[in-house]
Amino acid sequence: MIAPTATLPRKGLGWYLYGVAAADEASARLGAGLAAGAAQEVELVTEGPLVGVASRVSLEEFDEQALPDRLSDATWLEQKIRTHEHVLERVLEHASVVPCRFCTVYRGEVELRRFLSERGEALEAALDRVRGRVEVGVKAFVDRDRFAAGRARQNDDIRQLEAQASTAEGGRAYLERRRLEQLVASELERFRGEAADRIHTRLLSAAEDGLVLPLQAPELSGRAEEMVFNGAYLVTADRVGFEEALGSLARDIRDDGIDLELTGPWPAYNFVPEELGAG
Amino acid sequence: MSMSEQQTLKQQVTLLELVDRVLNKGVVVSGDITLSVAGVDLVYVGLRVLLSSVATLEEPRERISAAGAAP
Amino acid sequence: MIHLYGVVEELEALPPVDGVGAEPLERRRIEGLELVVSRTALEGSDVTQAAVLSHANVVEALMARSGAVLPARFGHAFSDEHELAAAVRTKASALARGLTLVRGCVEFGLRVLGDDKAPENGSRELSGRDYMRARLAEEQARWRLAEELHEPLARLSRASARFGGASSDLLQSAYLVPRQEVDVFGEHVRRFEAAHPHLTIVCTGPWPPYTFAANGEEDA
Amino acid sequence: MSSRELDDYRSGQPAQLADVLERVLDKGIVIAGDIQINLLDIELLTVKIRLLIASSSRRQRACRRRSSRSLPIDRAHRHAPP
Repeated sequence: MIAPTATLPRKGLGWYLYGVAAADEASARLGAGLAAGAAQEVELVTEGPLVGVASRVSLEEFDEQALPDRLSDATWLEQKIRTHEHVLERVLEHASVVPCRFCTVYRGEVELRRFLSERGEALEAALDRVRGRVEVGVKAFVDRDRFAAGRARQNDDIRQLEAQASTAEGGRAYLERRRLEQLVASELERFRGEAADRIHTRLLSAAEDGLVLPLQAPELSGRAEEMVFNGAYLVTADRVGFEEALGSLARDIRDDGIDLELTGPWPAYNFVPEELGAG
Repeated sequence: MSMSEQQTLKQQVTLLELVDRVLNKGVVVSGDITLSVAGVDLVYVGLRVLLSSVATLEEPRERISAAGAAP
Repeated sequence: MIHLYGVVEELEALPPVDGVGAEPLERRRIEGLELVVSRTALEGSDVTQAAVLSHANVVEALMARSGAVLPARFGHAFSDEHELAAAVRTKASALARGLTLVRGCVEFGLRVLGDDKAPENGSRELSGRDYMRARLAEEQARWRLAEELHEPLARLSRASARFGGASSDLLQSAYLVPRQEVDVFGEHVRRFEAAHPHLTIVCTGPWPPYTFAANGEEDA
Repeated sequence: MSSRELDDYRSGQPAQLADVLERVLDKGIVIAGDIQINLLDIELLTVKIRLLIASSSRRQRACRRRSSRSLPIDRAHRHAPP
């Protein structure tokens, strides 16, 4: 853990910036909310209409030369990444926030304030876009057995082969089952693209914005089923309209063997400009 | 699900737990020879019908030896 | 070709059991580690269920006759003694750590298969949002249920692992349980099973510590 | 925005590491220019980091596609026979 400020020489401290919020929203409650049970001491640096949500960190730990090998230490890394996300989620409960990318560190308060003032216009524009909104993640997985039992049966060859396979014996049964598997697999391949489009179009119409993210590898998704879709949507904080569309979509698509998995609400990582425009 | 169905299911899952451990777990001290087991999809090829007496927690364990003697 | 079954500690005597391909078991001592092997002429095509089961059989028998066993994964063989020795030498410290971890423990596997109540009854009348909220509530209940069973078992165990099984599985996990805790472990599972008759709970074991055999390598 | 109770979709589970990674490492504003310490070429690093974390998460949560494929049984009893 990062040592509390008192013991470190002042000059050795930099500012780790998690994100930027609007001063008018960053009320006392946000300060209190952040302080409550904070594993990581978070401070609000107000500069005009904007507030930088940041922590003092040891420059030695985040020194640019030391960082590349630090990044090969999975435990240090996961702890820092989770802290970054955890702080922003606590902010999101009280205010809209423009999240920064991981590891944005300033040598001193002067540099941080200069950023908030020089880039104020672009930051305010980004904030306006996400004000009162949150990001929701939607992933879709296909359960092969349910797909084979349901949707695949609409394919005549599959239905016909299934009938034969169930009566065959010994080696022939094994071979027919193999062939059936291949047929179902190719039917699934065709169906995946169609399912992803159907999901994205339906959800986009109920959201303010949305985009398709790359599929995640099974070891990362933690699910044994195959992922067929991964998307992010910018929606109003109460999410009423979006959840209505999402619920009926989930119900309709379930018969095809597709399960939806919801994540969030997130800070709007996917809906802020990567490169801030000129200040 | 009837009792006997549950019993069959429990035995089959136990068998899969066994195969999963032997093939996917355990420490790997690798030489240059790897026996490709992928070709033999043990679950489909007959093994799943091997309802041997691989016991679960409750029953006394005569375990694999009976399984080993199966077809 | 030399087939490795595992690394053992305080093995009284080789069990009266045949190895893979009905070959006799032999002992080797390399880098202070004791290994049990057999000289087996297994070709790729010989890999049958009998071979897999006899590997499991030998490891079981070793469990009963030694202080600790680190099961070797089936399917990794060595062309000669020299290659076996070299491979063991590179992993000697990790294997030693593994033995210390598993000493005096047995492994249990747990699978809790989802309940069979059809989630779809009467869901057609629900609004989209209510349907979604119902599914989320269902998910949350399943997560709490899995935690309710897993937490006390993990606390009893020297090590535990949870696997991302199919979403329909409520829980898929393994536990390295010290022998003196086995009865309490079993009691926990039985009490949970009695309290949740609609769930299919399959607790398997006691196994040799397959799942935790490689843990020694992690702290390397 | 008044503080509102943001009911969470994660049903009590900690966020999936992959979902956090694909946001915190790849998205959010990147500030160039006068900042002393900032990982500009983060794309290069994100690939490396993700591999690293995937391998560690693979060890802890061995989610084996093979065994799930070979586990038709635990689902089979869930559906009426064809």
